[in-house]
Amino acid sequence: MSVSPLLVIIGAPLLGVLALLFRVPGRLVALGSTGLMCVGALWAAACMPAAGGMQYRQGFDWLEAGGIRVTMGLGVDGFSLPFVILTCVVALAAVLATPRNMPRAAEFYACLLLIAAGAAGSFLATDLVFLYIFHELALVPTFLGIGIWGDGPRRVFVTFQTVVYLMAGSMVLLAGILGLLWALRAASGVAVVSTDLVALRDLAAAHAPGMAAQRWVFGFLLIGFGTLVGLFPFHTWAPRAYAVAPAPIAMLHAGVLKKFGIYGLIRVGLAVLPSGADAWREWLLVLLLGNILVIGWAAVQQKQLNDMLGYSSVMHMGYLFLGVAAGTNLGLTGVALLSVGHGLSIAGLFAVSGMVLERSGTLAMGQLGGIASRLPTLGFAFSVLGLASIGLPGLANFAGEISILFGSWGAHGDLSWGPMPALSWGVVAAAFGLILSAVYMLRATKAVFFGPGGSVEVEAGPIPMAWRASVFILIGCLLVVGMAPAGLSMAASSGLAEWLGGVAR
Amino acid sequence: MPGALWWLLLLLPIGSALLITAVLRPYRVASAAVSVFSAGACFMLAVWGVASGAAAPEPVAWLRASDWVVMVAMMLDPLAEVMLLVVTGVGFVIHVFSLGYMSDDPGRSRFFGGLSLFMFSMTGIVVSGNLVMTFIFWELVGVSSYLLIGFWFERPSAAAAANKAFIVNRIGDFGFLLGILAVWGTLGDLGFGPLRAKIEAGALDTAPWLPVFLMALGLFCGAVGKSAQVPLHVWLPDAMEGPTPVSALIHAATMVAAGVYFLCRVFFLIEMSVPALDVIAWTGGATALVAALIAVRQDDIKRVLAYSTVSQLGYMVMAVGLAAPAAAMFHLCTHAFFKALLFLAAGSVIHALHHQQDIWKMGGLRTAMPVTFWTFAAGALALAGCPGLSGFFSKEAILEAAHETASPLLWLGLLTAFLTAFYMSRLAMVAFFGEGRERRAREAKESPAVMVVPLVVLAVLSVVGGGLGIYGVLRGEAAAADAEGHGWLVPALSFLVFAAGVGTGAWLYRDRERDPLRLGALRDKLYFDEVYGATVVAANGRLAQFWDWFDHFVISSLFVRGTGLVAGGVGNACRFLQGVGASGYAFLFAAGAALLLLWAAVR
Amino acid sequence: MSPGLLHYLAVSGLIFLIGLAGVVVRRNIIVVYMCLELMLAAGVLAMVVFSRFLGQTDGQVFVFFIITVAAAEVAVGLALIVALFRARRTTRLDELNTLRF
Amino acid sequence: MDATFFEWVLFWTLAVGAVGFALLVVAGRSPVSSALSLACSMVFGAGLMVQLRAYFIAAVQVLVYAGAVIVLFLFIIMLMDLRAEVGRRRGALGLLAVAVVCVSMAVAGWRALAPLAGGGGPPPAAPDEVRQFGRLLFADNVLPLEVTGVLLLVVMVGVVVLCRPGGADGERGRP
Repeated sequence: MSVSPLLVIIGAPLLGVLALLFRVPGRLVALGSTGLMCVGALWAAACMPAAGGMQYRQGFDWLEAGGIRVTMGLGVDGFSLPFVILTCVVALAAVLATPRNMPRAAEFYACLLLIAAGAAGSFLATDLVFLYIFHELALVPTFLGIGIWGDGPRRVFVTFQTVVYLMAGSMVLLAGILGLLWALRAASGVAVVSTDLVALRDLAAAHAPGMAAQRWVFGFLLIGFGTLVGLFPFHTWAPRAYAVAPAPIAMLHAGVLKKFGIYGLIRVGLAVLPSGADAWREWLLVLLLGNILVIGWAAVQQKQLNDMLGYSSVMHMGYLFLGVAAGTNLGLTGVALLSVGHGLSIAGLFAVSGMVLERSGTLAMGQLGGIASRLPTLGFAFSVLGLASIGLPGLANFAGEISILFGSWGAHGDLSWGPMPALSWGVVAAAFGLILSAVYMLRATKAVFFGPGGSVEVEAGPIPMAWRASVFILIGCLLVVGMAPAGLSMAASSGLAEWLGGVAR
Repeated sequence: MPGALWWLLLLLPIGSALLITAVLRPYRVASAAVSVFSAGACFMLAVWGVASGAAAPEPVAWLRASDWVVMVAMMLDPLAEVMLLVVTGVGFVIHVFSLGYMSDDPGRSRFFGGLSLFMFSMTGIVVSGNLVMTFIFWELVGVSSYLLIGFWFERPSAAAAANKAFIVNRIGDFGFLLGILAVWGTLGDLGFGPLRAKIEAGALDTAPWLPVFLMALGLFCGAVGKSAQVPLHVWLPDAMEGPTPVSALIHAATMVAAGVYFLCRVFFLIEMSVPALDVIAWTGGATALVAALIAVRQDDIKRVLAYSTVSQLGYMVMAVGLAAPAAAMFHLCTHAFFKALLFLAAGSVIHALHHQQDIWKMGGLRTAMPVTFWTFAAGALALAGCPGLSGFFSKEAILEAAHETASPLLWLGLLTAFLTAFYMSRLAMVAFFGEGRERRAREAKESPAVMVVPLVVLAVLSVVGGGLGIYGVLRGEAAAADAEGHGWLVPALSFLVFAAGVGTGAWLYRDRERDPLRLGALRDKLYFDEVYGATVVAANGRLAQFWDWFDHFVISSLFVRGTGLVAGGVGNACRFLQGVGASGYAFLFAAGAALLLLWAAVR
Repeated sequence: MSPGLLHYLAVSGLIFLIGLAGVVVRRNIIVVYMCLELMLAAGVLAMVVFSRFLGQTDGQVFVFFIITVAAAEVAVGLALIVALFRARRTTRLDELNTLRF
Repeated sequence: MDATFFEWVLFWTLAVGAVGFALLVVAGRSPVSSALSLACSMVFGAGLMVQLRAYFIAAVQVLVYAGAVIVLFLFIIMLMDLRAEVGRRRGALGLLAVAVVCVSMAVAGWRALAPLAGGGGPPPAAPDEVRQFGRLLFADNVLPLEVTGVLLLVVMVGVVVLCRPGGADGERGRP
């Protein structure tokens, strides 16, 4: 097991958690390990060849039973690189954004590091089972984080609901995975199915399971991943969880962990069950329009800042699903870009709302107001991050959204002069969603930050340097990716072309 | 000039904007200097580049997927060069003016940061070489106008106006984006050059009329949003909440003209659909008339100029609709000069009267602020269409185009010209003639040199603008020759209308304390805001409430909590099985045995 | 034609059912216990009947053991009932529900 | 009137007796009467066995079962001086349910055993039936015999422990 960037990325947080067991100052350890993660991510990015195939493959056989062989394998390719970078940057930002007077700080940092390790692991795992395991590893500390350090009247109920909801989602996903393995074994007749993703994809390409099996298994995968991401009817846990969660946990979960569902759907769903994806396309289109329009309008109506941010995060998932529904190389590259952009911007927004809560004690938009005049840094940060999240060109989200819209326009349908294919109507609705996102984000910015001043007394005083650094890092990355997305987009698109082979038109 | 230097046109302003926001925020003088320097340098670069005829630099790939690429490319043809000179020139002049105007404002560095961001985005639109790049800078311009309108964000009205501007622009961008997607879907390319080549090669000839019409309409949507045409014009008058240099630069000279410039840029595409041209022409005409009517009855000096801008933009869009893009661009250039001048003059008046904007509180400024008055008069006459000044030539060119196609728009244009002359003379009489109605008006003093010099420069440009041969450059030298022999009808009519307008205005408003005309409807902006409020905004609110209720009660309460309750219920129901006591157990045991026996017997 | 196998089995079945009904219906634990013995006796009777009709005496040996075990069981059961009675001061079955939900 | 008629009369009296007294056990008001009717039922059962010429088992049943067990019951009842059951009878619904269960079992049993109908009486008893029984018991099944013996020993010790004044758990010396 030579020392490779992937080991650094996953090892650093896990070692950090171990170090936290001894009486080591928590913040120092957390900063150290997330810093190391970023170094590992940059190292991986630097040495990523243009070919985009799976790099740094390493792993060992972990289990062989019941007809499946599970290998604990790590690897990164062009498509998973953006997600890994996102994980490391948001992890560092989350640690920095943690207030110094956090009760039981060591345990809190341990939770953060575990989430980071789990998320990074799930993006680096080249094995279907480990993809699932790492995600579950990341989910547990999220529940602890929300339950213990959360605030708000219905904290316990919300934690309970979130746990049960996400567990249900995971179970459906597990059913999907098992169905997938079973269908493949039935179709290919091979005795032992290796759950290595590359092997699975090749096996599925050789012996594609029957249409009915593909439809059922993809359905389970879609509902499972959808619940974890917040697909329309299965999204109700997200806004409530973020409204109650402490800022760093919300940053990490909304920013990074929610992308696991989309990443998984593309990595497993589209690659192994292409005709399953075709069967579900119309249904997915309807659901994601629910995401964009229904949640968009619901976001306009929210009274609490964190609720609004939660709804906006769920709404942007609609765009990611549009990219997945299109399945074209361009659309999926857009999904990678928008995931990075959305991750960074929503993390920043939660950091700001965390600070607003700390300084004013409430997040009710009706009572807040005029914070920009008393805390200019907060006002500036929220404006920039808000504008980024509604797709201001020059910041990362726009590059993603424009690629998704172009990628989905006319996918799976001819574009000559006949009637527009279904997906194009989806694009029209998604474009309308841009207006909705502008409405609710600017309404919130005006209500909380502009104007003379709210009924709540806001404690002025200097903003801690660590918090400024966290927001500065996020905005910096948004600008870098936004100004020059060619680097990430080429890596992602070549990775996808290699991974989806003939599937992505 | 080497081609690569063109990139400086974009890098300088964005560099200064980032520098100011990141580093120079606390140092107000330094940030102002950096911003003015970058505006001046851009203007110099533009002049040097246009003079030396430098070629556009190599395009750079901004976003690339497997086969789809968005290039950052520059396209510098006569149309772009003229617009570039106007944008950078007027921009620089207004930067200098802002030094004085914003001198006592605490947030000055933030203001200049916003201005630099705006210059970056506006220059981007002018030099853009493909549709997506235009869309990118389109949104950036919208954001910079949002930031600058909401500059004094403490004022709720300013914050609301900024939101309104951005959202209405976003609605326009929605249509614009769909237009771009349609073009890309059917023609498969985004760059203006390749698109023009494909169309000239007959790509659209076989196409049915509806898609081409919708495509052209989509692109026009962008212009409607940005250039404040009738349905989406409501944001421009509210944008006056921003500082006056912002109104001058963004909401008079450059940004609002971006829509017209873009229409001229993609004219080769729009003209393929005749019904689209008619829609554009009539939208322009309607906007011109409606805005002129409303302007007649406005009391705030900046609101009058704002509606006048909307009206003139209507003129330009009408010209494009009448298949005369060159006339539209000519009017755009002259309008940029005298409208910027009028706004700056208004700014100078407001600055002198300590932020008093109601014209009925002014008066007698002719003697108190002579230079401002004379420059204002030059601009007003140019706008009203006084023969010999720039406004006359450009407006006459548009009316000429209407006359050629014998469309009823000619008479509508003349009526609007009359109204324009009328409200400008009203404004001049009430604000500048007679004696000061208020203490502040009587004690007004002339503005400092740094504000007056730009006024003079713009006044000179307004006066001589018509003769600079801009029109010739725009239409290409060949067509310049036959421009003159157009017959006397249109020039005579436009002079007649000008004289009538100024005359009635002067006669009606000499030494008045109140506005003699009632026309309440016009004062209340023809109730556009109330209508929108009752329909669009209310509908959005109700939809939001419904979907929030739906999401909260139907999905999260009914389905999610519902399944929870069902599970609890079933659990409860089965509980009786366990807790019946000893004899109950015996009974169940016996019942089970009986069932087994029965099953065994029956099978 | 003298009484056949079926008749004897019918008698033992009847006794068995009566015992079963007793166990379920009665509340007093002693009577329940007796009904249990009744069911056992029915079982013994059936065993004897089968062993005689099949002509083998194995059945009867088996019955012998059954009776021994039954006796042992009665002894233990009654001892339990006595201990129970001492601890709870009641023999009503319904009140003995501490183990119940 | 031949021999079978006499057999039928004997069979019916014994059967009715056994079933009747079994009913009495269940329906009896006081436990004492239930115990006695249980004894009678056992005796009639033994009678049936005698009719089947299984004399040894009949004797064992009467001796061990009817004698010792029932006496033990009476002894315990006396020890705990139970009064007649005062609680209310089981609800009608309960009775109905039990009746349904019993009837269904009866029907199921009848359906299962129906093919066995017919066939005459039991074959004649072997003359040395008891000797044969002894050989079986002490030759073939000697191990179960010894185990049963041990079982009885264990039971005796258990009963003694259970009924000691300390009660089942011993340390709480309650009366």
